[in-house]
Amino acid sequence: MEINWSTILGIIFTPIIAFIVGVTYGGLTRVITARVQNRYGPPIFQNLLDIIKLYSKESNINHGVMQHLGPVFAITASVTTLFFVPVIKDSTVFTNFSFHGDLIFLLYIMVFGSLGMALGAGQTGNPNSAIGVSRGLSQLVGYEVPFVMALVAIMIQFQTTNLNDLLAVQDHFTKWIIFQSPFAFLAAILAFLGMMGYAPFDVVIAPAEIASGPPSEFGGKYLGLMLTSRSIFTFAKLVLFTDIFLGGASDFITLLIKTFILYMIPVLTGIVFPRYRTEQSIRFFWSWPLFFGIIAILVVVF
Amino acid sequence: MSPVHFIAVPLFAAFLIPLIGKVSKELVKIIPGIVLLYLSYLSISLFPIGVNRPIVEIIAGFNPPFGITLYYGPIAAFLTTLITLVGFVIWLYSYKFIIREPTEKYYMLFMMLITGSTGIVLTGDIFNLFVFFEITSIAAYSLTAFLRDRDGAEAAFKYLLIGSFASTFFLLAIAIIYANIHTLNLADIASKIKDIPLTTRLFILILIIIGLGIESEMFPLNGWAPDAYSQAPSPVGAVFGGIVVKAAIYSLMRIIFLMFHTADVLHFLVVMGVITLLIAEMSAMKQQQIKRMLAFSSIGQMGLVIIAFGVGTEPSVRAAMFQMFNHALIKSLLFFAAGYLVFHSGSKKISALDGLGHDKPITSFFFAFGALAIIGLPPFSGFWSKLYILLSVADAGLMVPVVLILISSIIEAVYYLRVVSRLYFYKEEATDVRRTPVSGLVAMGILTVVILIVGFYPNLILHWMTPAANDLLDKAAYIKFGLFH
Amino acid sequence: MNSIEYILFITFIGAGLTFIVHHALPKLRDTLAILVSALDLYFVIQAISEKSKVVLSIADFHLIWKTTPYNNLFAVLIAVLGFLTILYAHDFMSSKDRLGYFYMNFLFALGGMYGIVYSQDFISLFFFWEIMTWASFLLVIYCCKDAQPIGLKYFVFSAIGAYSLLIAIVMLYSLSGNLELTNLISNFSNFSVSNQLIVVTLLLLGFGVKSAIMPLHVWAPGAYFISPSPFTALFSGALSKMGIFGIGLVLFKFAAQSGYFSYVQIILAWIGGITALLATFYAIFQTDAKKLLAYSSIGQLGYIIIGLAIGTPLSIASALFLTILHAAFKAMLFMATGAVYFRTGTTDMNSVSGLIRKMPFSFITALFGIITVSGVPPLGGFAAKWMLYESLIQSRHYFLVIVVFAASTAAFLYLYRFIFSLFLGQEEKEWEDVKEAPLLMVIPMLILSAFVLVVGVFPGLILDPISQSMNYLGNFNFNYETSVLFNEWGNQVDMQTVVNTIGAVFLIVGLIITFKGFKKTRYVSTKDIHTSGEIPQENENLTYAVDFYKPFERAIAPILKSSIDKIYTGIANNLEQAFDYLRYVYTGNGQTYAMYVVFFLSLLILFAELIFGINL
Amino acid sequence: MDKDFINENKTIEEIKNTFHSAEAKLQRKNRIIVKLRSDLIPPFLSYAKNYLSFDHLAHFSCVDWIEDNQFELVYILYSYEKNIIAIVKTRIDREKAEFVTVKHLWRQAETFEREFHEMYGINFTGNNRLTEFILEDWDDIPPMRRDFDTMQYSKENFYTRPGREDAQDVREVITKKSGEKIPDFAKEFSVRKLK
Amino acid sequence: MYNDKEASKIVDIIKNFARKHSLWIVAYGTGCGAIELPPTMTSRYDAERFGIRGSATPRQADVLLITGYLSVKTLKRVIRTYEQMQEPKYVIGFGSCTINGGMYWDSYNTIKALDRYLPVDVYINGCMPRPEAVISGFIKLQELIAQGKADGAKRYQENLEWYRENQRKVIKNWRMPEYNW
Repeated sequence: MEINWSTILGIIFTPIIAFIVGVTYGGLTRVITARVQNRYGPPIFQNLLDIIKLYSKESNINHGVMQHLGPVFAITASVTTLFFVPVIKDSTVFTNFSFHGDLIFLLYIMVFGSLGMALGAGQTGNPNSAIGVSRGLSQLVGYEVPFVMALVAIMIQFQTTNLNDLLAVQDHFTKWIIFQSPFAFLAAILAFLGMMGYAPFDVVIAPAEIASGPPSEFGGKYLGLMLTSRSIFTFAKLVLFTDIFLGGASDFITLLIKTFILYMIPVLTGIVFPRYRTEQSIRFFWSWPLFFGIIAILVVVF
Repeated sequence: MSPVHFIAVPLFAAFLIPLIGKVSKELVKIIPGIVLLYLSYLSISLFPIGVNRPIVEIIAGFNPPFGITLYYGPIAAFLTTLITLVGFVIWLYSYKFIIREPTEKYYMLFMMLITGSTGIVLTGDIFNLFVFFEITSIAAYSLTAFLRDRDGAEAAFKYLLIGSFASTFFLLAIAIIYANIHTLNLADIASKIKDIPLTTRLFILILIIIGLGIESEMFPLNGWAPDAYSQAPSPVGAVFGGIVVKAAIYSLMRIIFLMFHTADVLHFLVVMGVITLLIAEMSAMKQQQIKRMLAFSSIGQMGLVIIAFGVGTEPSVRAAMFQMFNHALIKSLLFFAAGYLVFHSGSKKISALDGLGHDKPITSFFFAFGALAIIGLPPFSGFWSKLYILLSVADAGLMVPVVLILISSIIEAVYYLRVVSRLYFYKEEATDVRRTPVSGLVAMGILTVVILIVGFYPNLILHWMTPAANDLLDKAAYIKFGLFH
Repeated sequence: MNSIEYILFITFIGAGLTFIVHHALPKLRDTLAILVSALDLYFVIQAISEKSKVVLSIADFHLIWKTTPYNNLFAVLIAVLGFLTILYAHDFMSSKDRLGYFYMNFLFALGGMYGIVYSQDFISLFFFWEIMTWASFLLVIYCCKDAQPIGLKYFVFSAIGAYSLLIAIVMLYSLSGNLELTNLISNFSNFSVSNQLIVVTLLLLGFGVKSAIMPLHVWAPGAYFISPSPFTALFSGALSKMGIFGIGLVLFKFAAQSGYFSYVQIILAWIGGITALLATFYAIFQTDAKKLLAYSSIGQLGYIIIGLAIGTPLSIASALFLTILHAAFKAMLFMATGAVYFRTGTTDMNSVSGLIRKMPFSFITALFGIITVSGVPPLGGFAAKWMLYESLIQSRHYFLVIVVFAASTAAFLYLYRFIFSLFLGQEEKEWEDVKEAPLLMVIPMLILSAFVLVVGVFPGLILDPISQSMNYLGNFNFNYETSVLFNEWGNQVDMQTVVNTIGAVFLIVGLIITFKGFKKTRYVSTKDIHTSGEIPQENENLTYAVDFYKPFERAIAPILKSSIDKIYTGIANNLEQAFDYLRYVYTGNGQTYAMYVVFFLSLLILFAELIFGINL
Repeated sequence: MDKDFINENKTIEEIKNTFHSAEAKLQRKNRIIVKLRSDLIPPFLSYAKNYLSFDHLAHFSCVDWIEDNQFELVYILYSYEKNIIAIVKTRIDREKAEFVTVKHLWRQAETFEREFHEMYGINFTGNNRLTEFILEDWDDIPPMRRDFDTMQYSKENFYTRPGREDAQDVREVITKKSGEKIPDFAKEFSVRKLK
Repeated sequence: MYNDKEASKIVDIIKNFARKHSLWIVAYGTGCGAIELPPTMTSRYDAERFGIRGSATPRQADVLLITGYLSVKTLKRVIRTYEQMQEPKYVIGFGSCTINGGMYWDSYNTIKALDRYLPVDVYINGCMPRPEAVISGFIKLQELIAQGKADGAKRYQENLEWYRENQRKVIKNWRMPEYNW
């Protein structure tokens, strides 16, 4: 990899932009949720305030090195994911390292964070954390399968595993993969619901049940780092989906619009649905999304 | 230096032993050893001569086909060597094992048995064969009942019962042959057998198969074997497995290859061999007595040998001989080890063997060694003979027996390894370390070393197998030498 | 003497000597074993450059041993792993008895493996295959009474495998009169199609048993579980690879010559896929760490078999890469588990917990191990998985890739459970006095950890010998650089960029979070957790370990209902019953026996002409 | 007797026929009261459960009759079949507060008994779970006994914020309002004299 | 140019602003007052407007809300919960029971003055205080935070011995884990 100014700019600015957008989207979610519930809701920058507050906590505790490093794993995964996704199409600055990795790499680096967090949560020794991790990993198996099916369908269809190639294919909005391969999109977007962890797939953190699950022993700067990571990761996932299905974006306005529309799908679903149990959600992912995934592959093959 | 010594010396010794017994008990024990040592020396020194050109000895002055001949060919050389060597090892083992009086009877019978079996191997006369057969059998019946307990007597009686069937049928066959072609010389019979009408020939064949099949432990004629093996003293088990059966199967094969060498008979032998093998191994699986288990295993091995003979090609006969050799050694080793194991555990049951591996490390080691060897695992000698049998059977295009042999091998492995596990792993600590007498250990040690050496250099034995196999298969040569043509 | 002779000679003589030395000079025993394995390692490396060949005539056969790139690959794997495990065994086994037995069989197993990998004919291969089998069997039953049925199961399955090999060998011999590999390979296309099919099936079956493919895997969990940990590492890492070695040989040297190769490939690949998936599912619900790893091992071998079966250059590369890597990481995991066992006396995941601060190095090893198994970058597992997926997708095995991916995702579950149960979680008072394993146990673990890290960054280091051995297997070429992997479509993953990014971000954020509020960040014990205000008592167990994946179990309950193991047990029991009845053929009654004789006589007389024919 | 209460009367009859010393009477529709000697309680409850179909122990309570130096145990049973509530009362000695458990009849009785053990100090033989229940580390006399002075305890143990000195005893205020006369002997325990 | 002091002042302002607008309550309902929280949080009164929301565990929370009478047994748990929270942390006494015992003024089992045992930043009066009152209490707390006066945690640390003494007096069997402040 060769280092030049555009790379450095990209490395510096992409996470910052991702953080800001992710945090704002998070705040927006809360506002929208509040409005749906006939409330006024917090200010749109509420999540930012929360994160700042968490960072400014004066005392922090951990139960050992792994808990200390757990959020670091998480943010490493988010930022790395972000770096390997072309944020802006054909931009020299915001494509970052997307030529050096491909979809399968992204699939794996995306779970890197969850695993790191799980290790951190494990070390706290809190039974709730362990229960949360158990649920989270089980659910992961659920939604990864249809997601991979969708990706495989797309990879076969366009004979590439690189995101930039996929972007190059979708040069006109009629050629967006969402239209070329709708079943793959369906499978992927249903899996995306699980990936985002909003209701009905929020059994992992289930606040009233297992005290927010894995992060239940995390506070202060650790929780702040986790929330930061979550914001960046949300944005990274949105950009990834935009790139795969919606033809990417050649400027920030388009990017924001597309990602926002995508983002609203899990958010609005989450507002109106109650929670699935773990096995229910796994069975859900292995029913319709899997079916769509199979159809997507079959459509491509024949 | 003549093959007659093989018969004469032990016979003489057998008659001498009761007399010496009046003088010295120790001498009684030593004399068989000296005799067997001498015979071993004799067999080894005669071996190269016999292999190159058969020695035919005429007894009582008449020329064949009228006189009685001894035919010392390659196969006889091989088998006498085997019998005398195994006999020597068995004597070594018996030296301390047979402590029950009257020992002179044991050694006398043992010598008789050696006489009989070497006689079977050597003789060129079918009636003489019968006579030696009777000597062997009667010695064997008595040895079975040697312990003079209820079980031994019962087993001996069963053996006697079935054995008298064998004698009767065999004698009947001889009578029919003689009535038809007026000769008793094997070579002569072989050249004239075609003169007998077909139906009579069939009848003779059936009578011989039954008569000799009983001693060769062919299913379903082997009912006597498990009892006899398990109730007789352990060295006698080794005698049966290592000597008697070998001689019997040799005589069966000799007669079949001389007189009835047709494809159908050979197929029949293969089928019988497979059945014998399978049923024996399956029955052995759930046996509760260790020596009974060994007996069934022995029957199974004989089935294997019968299969290999039945294939009837040169490599397969060679493999069968090799297997006979290995089986004689390994089964003797197993019987020796089992003898002391049973002796020390005080029970014939397998379940009584728990943890003996710690109490009696060396004996148990020999048993385990023998078990691994008889299953056919490399680098022990059993591996090569089994491999050769499989290769030759497959070469003859008989894939089904190959598969069945291997299945039976798996069963064999299972029951042997169960016993080995019991020996070593069912109890943690040694409770009562007892020593096996040195003579027994030496006997087992010799066998172990031979098994290992042959495992690494199978050529050592295989080298001599080719002439032996040819000897068995080459009917014309036998007739030629046997009748001095 | 050349290197191969040295290797075989030293190993076997060494094995015997160790046994003797154990009784004469117990102190020298371990040193001798280590020395033997070290010499082996030296000569194995020597053999690579030497290109040695040994021909030994034994009993009409020419036994040939030769170095080829493919052989060397496996030989080095065995030698390195053998050396490390023996090093590890020194302390691990120190409190056990019957060490002469242990080391002798250990070295016999090693020697058997060397014999297998260098062999160029089937007799020597089978010869050493059997030696390896019984040596490993004796080690499986080494521990205790409980091991006996397990060991017997292992032996029976091994025997089934070995004998199907033997049938194939015997068939090959009867077909071509020769058992030298080169001859057989060149003659193979002359055989009839059905013979080819039977031979290939039997050979695959034989090798498949050792690599525990799915319907034949039932021996593996128990055997891995019960054998002593140093050997388990070798068992799973190297011994099971002998199956892979054979499968590779059979597939590309024999099966590839025939027309039905593609069917064999597809069937084998799917068997591998199902193996991977089901073994993973079974692994998730194990409560014992070693059993979990055993099932994991079965699953990983499933991936390797898929890679071999697909048969594209990239997939073979991935399979061989995974072979080496699996040896490393499974050895690491078994060693870490062994270290836990060494200190706590159990590997039950429901009872051990919270050892991370007591056994940091074991934890790091286990962590590296699970990251490698899971295939998460930046460690070596990623490269292997990546190549496997890419090759599967590009060779149009779409549904197989889904199965593999599902298996590999589900693998996270058991991996997490493994490390969580042993090292993370509550630090119980019961394990307060636990210390880190001795140095000689830690060193092999750390060496392997370093290895997987290096391989993760520079997969090309290993891909060099792999591509050489692939050239030996057939004309397989694929594209790679030291740290860049390419698929057939030309897409790439630059491991160095990945590692740099991950490393940089991790370092920066890690430093920030460490130094932010450093003084007021404090460590609290795992008893000080949120328990709704309740104060945990000392004897109160807060560990969540039992039924860890109950929800998942409920979700996949239908799959788990039937177990292959039960079927086999049923068959075995029924057979034993049948045998038990059969033995009453021998009633012990003289009259019956006489009856048999008479029956047989009349049977023969009745059907005499039918049986013996008329041309007597 | 009213014809509407056939079931109740029948039950009362049955009780009286079986337990001659039982004082059983109808209180109102669906409700009967049974008073018994304490040693007859276990057989009676067993009888009530098995023969009179009182399957359910709806409640179990205790009253401290300090004047009589007795505790009154009140079992409230309910029969689903007859739709009758039976209130079974018995009295036990207060000094030597001990009674037999009925947890083998109704498992929920165990919890009640634990509570009485803690709050009244009654020992139920046969109940082996009479450990610390609701109160933690209680070392005074059981707090629901009427001779326990809660006000005094509170003053001794807790800091009381100044400004509540004029707080009045609720019971006194109520008696003042209703004009009810409290006998002197009862006053000692029920009404606190405030300074 | 700002000097260090001014810079840190600005940082403080930002910090306090964030703290003020992000108050996470640990949901620990001690008495009957907890029932007033649902209306406070939901659509009718919507306390989330002020950045107030519930959090599941004390590790994440800022505010400990004592919603009513505290029995001795509960006090033990509350102290532990409070000590598990991360600084800065605030305590709000909720209802008259926490102030002077309320209707449980003569109970043998409830404490009468919360501030003897935990450093209370804000008391909300009432029995029960209505949601409006709750919100006003929170706003009061926000003001205090903005001014930097909500230093309950600091007080607790400084006067730990005094608090401990009081706590030990009512909690007879003191089996609390000791913390390494």
